[in-house]
Amino acid sequence: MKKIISLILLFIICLGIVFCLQDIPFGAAKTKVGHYYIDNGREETGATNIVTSVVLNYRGFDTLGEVTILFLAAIGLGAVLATLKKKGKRQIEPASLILKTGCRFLFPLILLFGAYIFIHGHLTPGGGFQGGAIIASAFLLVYLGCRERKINEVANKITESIAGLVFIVMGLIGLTVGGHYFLSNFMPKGEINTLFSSGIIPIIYIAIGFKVGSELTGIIDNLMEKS
Amino acid sequence: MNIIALFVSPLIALIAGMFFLGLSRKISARIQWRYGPPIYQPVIDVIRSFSQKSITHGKFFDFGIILSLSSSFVLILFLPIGKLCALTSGGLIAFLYLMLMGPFGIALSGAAAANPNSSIGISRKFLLALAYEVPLLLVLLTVMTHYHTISLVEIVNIQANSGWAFGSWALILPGIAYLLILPAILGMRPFEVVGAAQEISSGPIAEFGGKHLAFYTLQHALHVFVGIALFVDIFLGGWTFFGLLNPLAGTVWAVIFGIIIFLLKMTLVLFIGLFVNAVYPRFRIEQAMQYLWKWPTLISFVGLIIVVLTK
Amino acid sequence: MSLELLLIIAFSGAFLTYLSGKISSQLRDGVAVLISLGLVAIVSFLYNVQTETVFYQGFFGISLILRMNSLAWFFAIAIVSFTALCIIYSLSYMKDCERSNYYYFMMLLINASMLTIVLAGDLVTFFVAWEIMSWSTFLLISYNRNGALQAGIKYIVLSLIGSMCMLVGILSIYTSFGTVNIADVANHLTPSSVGYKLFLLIIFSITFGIKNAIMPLHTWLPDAYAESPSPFSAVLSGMLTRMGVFGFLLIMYVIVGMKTTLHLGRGFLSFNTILCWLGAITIVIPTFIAMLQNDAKKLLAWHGIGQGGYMIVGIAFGTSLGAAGGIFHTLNHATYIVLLFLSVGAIEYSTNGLRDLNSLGGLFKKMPIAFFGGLLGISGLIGVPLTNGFVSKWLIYKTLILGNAPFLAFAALLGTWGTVLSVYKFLHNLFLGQLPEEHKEIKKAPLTMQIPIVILSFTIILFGILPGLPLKVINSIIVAAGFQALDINIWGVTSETGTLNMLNIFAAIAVFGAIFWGIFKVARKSTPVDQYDNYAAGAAVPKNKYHYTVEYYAPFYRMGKPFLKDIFDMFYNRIAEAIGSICDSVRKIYTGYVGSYVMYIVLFIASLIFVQLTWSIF
Amino acid sequence: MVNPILLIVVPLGLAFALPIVNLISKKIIKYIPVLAFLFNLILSLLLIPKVLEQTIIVKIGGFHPPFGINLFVGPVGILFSTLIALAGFLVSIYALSYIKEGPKEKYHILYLLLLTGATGVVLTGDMFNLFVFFEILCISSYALVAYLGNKAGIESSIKYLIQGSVGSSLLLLGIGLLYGQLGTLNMADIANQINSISSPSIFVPMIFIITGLGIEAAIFPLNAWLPDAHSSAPSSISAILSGIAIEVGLYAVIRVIFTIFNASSFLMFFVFLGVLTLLIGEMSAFSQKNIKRMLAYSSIGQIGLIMFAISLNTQLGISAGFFQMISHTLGKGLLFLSVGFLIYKTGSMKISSFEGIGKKMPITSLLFTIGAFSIVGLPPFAGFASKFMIIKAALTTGQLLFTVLIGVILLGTVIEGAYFFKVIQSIYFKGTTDIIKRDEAPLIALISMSIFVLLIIFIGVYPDFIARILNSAASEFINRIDYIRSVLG
Amino acid sequence: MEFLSNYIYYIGAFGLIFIGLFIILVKHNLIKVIIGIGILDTGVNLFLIAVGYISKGTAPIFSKAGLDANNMVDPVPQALVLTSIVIGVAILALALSLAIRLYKHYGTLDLRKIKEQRW
Repeated sequence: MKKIISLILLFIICLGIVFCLQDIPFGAAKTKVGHYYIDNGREETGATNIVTSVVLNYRGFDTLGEVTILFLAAIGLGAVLATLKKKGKRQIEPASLILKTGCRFLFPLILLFGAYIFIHGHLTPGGGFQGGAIIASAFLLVYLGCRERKINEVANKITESIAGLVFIVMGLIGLTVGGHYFLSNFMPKGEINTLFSSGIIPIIYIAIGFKVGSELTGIIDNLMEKS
Repeated sequence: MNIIALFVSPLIALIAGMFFLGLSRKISARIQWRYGPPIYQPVIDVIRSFSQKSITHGKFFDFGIILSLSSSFVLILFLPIGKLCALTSGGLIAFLYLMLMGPFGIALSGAAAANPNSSIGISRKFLLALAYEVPLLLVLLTVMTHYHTISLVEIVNIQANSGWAFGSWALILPGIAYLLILPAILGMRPFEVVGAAQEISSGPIAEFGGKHLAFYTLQHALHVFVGIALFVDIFLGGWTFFGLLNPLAGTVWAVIFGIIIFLLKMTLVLFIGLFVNAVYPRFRIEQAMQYLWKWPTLISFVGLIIVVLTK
Repeated sequence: MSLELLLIIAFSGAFLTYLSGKISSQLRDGVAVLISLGLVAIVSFLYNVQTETVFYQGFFGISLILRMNSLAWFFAIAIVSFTALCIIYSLSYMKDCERSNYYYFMMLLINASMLTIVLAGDLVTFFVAWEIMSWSTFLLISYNRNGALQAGIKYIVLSLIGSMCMLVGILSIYTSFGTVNIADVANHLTPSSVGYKLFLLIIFSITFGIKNAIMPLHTWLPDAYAESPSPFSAVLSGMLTRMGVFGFLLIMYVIVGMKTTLHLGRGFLSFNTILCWLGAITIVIPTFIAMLQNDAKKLLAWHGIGQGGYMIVGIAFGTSLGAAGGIFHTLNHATYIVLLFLSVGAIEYSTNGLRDLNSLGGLFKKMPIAFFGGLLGISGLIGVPLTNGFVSKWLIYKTLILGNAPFLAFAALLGTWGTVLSVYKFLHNLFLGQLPEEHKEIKKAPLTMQIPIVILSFTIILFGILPGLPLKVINSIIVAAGFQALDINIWGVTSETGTLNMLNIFAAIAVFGAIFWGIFKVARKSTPVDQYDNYAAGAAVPKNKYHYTVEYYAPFYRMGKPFLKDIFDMFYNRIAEAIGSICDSVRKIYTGYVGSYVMYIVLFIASLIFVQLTWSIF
Repeated sequence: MVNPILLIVVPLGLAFALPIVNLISKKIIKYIPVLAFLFNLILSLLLIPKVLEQTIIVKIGGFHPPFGINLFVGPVGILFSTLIALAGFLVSIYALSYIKEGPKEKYHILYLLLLTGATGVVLTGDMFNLFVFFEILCISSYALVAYLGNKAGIESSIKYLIQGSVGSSLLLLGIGLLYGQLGTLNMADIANQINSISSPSIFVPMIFIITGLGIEAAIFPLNAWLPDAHSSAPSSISAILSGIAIEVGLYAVIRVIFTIFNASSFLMFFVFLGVLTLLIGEMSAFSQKNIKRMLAYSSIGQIGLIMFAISLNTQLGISAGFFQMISHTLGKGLLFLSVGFLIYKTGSMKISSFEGIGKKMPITSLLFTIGAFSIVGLPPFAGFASKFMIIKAALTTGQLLFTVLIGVILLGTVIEGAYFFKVIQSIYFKGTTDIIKRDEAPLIALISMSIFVLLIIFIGVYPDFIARILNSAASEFINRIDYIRSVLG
Repeated sequence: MEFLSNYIYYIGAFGLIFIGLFIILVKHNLIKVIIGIGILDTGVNLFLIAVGYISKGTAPIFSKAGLDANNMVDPVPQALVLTSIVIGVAILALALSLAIRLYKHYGTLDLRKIKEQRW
């Protein structure tokens, strides 16, 4: 019964969407704003990756919110799981030598790759979020492979906070110098398509990379430790 | 005139009231094939009571009976006896309220006596009063509406010009209703359950003796007088008698004959009232209420509707 | 003395009383009495003052106005004096009660808000004060706990309904005319349509009808009166309920205007005729229900409803005599009902809270002052000549009879006879008859309780013999409302169709009383006897059976009980239950199962899309 | 340097910094929200006169709208941000003594972020940015509802989360559909391009967006999460959720309806929905035994009232709606805060357990009473002034329908009065009559609640104080063209 | 067939959305509901990407010279999806942690039995 009702309802909604989609032809020409970004993105932000320029400059404020949401998720998860009673000591089955060695070998490489991703965020596909996620996966690997190891929670927190603060401070500097706009790209744009270009974008992306990495790591840590 | 009325009308009322009291006892006795006491028996009773010693239940016991008697006398002043009427202020409404004060005083006194029989008697008394007040109020309202005045004197005067109310077709129903409730107003058979001597030791006056009883008897006599006189005043035209007194207008004789005519009418009414209801056995209080709220009320209500509609 | 200052004193006095209560209870008592008496003094100095001041403009830019005229003064002086008496009375009545600070605070707050109501020159001030009065009354009705809680809820719910009606009315006026100044509104309203006037009259009548407990809306009153602390019952019945009368006067004769009000509708279907008939019903039925009550305060409460009916009939009948009678009856009713509640309060005080009519009796020897208060109170309530109740009732009866409304008059008169029965029961069962053994030794009511009783008793007699004193003010009120002036003397009313002269009635009774008192004294001395030394026709009556109280009017009860139920109360209770169960089932939609919650969301979208696709209404 | 962006950035930065501060000293973290919202409050108050003169458009990153994100700091925005800062400030003062257990630093971070999200929602001028801040608001609410970690909290939180995430998906879907057609995310630009909502291609996204936002705004069929969440959260959070979160949600809904879609034909539906919401809320609250649940249902009722007022689509109606929001924030905030300590001292949320608490905690009870009076709409409190304005607005329209609906609404008010007065009775007039030792709420909490009371009375007595800002706020909604012009230049 | 190739992304996206919604509507197990939310999110993300797509377009990155700006897909939806994914992650993480706590309290994940908060 319930299934039938829900199917009918979903069908009605589907019908509405179909009518709506008639005005959104698939694969059609770019829309107004997107066109502008592609045309002017390079000059205005100095980034070759237009997505990055959108993410960090045109819509940088969204990204600040996004970072906040991730931070929020980490904190919220911590808050939800904090009042949970700790189960004594975790029963750890020590990992085998091969696993351990493998992990140790891979861990710096993954970190390095993550760092590469977010440092070159303004040039190549990728960026802070992607890089951060890769870094977090390195820590996940350590958790899974070398089970007796734990991350340094204090350091993690400090990283997280400082990275977030860097983002905000960069924004506030933009407010005081430059065009007096929050998050304005006050630093020299440099030469396009080089590493040291496009002003504050790499800096913020690095901060985001650290922040996302530490936050995801925190989430993993919390889920592993508390449950 | 008013000054004279102030002194004379209480006297007339007192004497006539005692007479009617005696008369009613005599009539009742005769209806029941008894000989009955002499007509002046109430006077003797009063005088004897004064000479007897009494008991008192406190100041308030005395206060109640004095209040009752004096307000009954005040009531007389508001009643046109013949052409005599001492006070007119307030009209029939004030009159109705003053009628209430006599029984109220007795009730206070009886209650102060703290006798359970008195309490029961008073309860019955008030219920009976409520029962007959419903038709009575309707009757009086009909009359007042019909004549468009609240003054008793004026009602009588209008009747002098336009004929008795009882004779006019609009007011005949209220008149009948009044006659039906008259025994209840007077506390006579079949409505004597209030002071049922055998059952609750005379009810409200169970503790009365000596001067208290004398006062009560006087008050009762006045009450009987008022009950009948009211009928005469509002239905039978008071002192008027088909223009009989017209030649004497303005003289002292008119007043005197007026009073005489008035008293004669009252006697007649007493007879009728007693005969109409004497055949009934004594009503229980519920029966009395049901009776009074059925026929007299219905009749007077119809009368009121007629008067309102024909207005 | 400006009116703002008066109200500031009134309101801040209430707070001051509360605060001083935190320091010491003596100080609080002193402050409370001082404030209330001070208000009496100030208001009485304002006699014959006609002022109007804008005191505040910060409420949506509406000019809030205070004004003083004869109507306001009449009610103001009544409010402050009765409250002052009740405050004085409370000094000992409330001595050992919990939260007495709170009690005094609320009393004075209610006093102040009532004062604001009558002084309000615009409808917003009126409404605000009205609401403050409503909720503070609620807080004080609930004071006695237990049964009082139900009474409080009943009161506040009805009161809220009323005030919401009034709010709609006021705002409708405001939006139509852009002003809430009463005088301006009256001017603006003259040319507007009959339907609108009728709407205003009806919507305000609901409010004031609830407050004044007109018959179908009376149901809050008996419980509220019975369950409040007695001095507050007195204020409640004496003045607070009568704010409804003030409201009726305001809406009918000031705002809508006398001439218009009396010509709305035709024949029986006119506004004031219907209101009259509601008043008549309110007189008769509650009076007879009162006869059945066994709780002294409840009995008085039902009479409170009934007497309210007289005021409504008088005011709504729309003649000079009627309006004067209605207004005068408001004052008179206040005097005697306050007196009666205070007397009952004295009994409660002395017998530790007893007010059951079946378990008391014979107290007149123990508490003579309370007894005389009670006696005069019930005399006033009946309208025995020489008490003030007589005069106002006389005015009403007279105008009803001469105005060709014999059925209304019949209802009014019948109500009086019902009153006689029930108040006699009240007096008899409390004060007369045998004194039960357990009440042989009772607490003596202290002086502060007796003084208000004495003052009120004196007032009843004074206004009964010299009704011209208050009628003079009332005359100016009705003249201001557009009625013809009455010919007022100090001793009563003169008019072409019959005069009322209380002085000669008084003289007659006094003379005859003196004569028969003399005769009584001269006659043989009577012997005082003991309470139980009674004639019982030889029957041995047990001591506890000596007092005949239970089912006092037994035959009548047998007849009338099936009919004399408060069907409205039952009806409202039924409605309340129904609403309760509806509410209970409504919240069942929050099932607790999250799937259905999501279903609601999807349903919402789907239905909207469906509607739009099918009908394209948006 | 008075820039509205600081209203968002400063609390955000403090939230980011809080973990570090926590490492330094655990004692001072609880003062950080106080500082943050004190700053916000002062900043907002400073901004009010400027904004009333001219709307401030903050271009983030220096890009012109519609290409960059902009904040639209109009009268509405500044009104709300002031309200948020005020409530946030007072509640954080209250929380100084109220939050004693659990991971406190996390509470304060979440609290900061919750209100930051709310401020962001009311200030932003970009559709997607609105979504992001909305998510901040929602996710921090989910976490805070579960903060106490008890059965009820977790259950309510997960239910809230499920409904909320469905809502946010719908919202995003709606935004995507709009973007696909119009190619822009800026609200003014979208508004500029929308002519009519009657075509399905506009109507469907609008419904999705309204539903997505409406879930947070507690519009009737979408509000099932509310009673659970508001009653299970810590009381300080309940106060914020009831006082701020749903108002902000409603703000977003009406912003979408008024400014973006100009859907005045849809408003008629909203009028009925508002009345329905009100009735459902009040009726559900009527026989509640659980005090916080009762208050939560009452919030639903109040939202219905606000919806009704705003849907009148007149200058007066909209300002009345905003006024009602303010008075609801103050009144309901006060109620939840006072109830927080009543529950804390009695250890139960049952109304019956409050019997006689009036003697134990007289001041807290008094504060509760005043809050209840204000919510019911009794003078001289703020609730009366706002209700007065709403009824006036409805009657000014002169339509019979609105007059009838006002009657229904007032019926709801009567029901509301009935249950609030029952609670007041149990607080003061039930239970033991013995003398009980006083056990009052801590002074700091009393101070914060007293400020609420002062504001309630002040606004109730002197509503003209906020009349100007309400008026300009209403104009902002009415004059959609001005909005578009001021953003797009 | 042409229709399918033209609209395959839309169909896929809305297919995912409705599957997600359907799961949330009819499934009783909390974990399944959370999976439903995930699917719903994914569907929405896919739709956003589909909106910005241009037939045979390239990524909007000028990584080397000679890329035609006119042939680049719209970068905005990609940026939006980035945000949206992060939000999805956040919600999922929170939901899972809540599920863990809920299981501790109730000993079940059947939503029909988790009905203490109601009415």
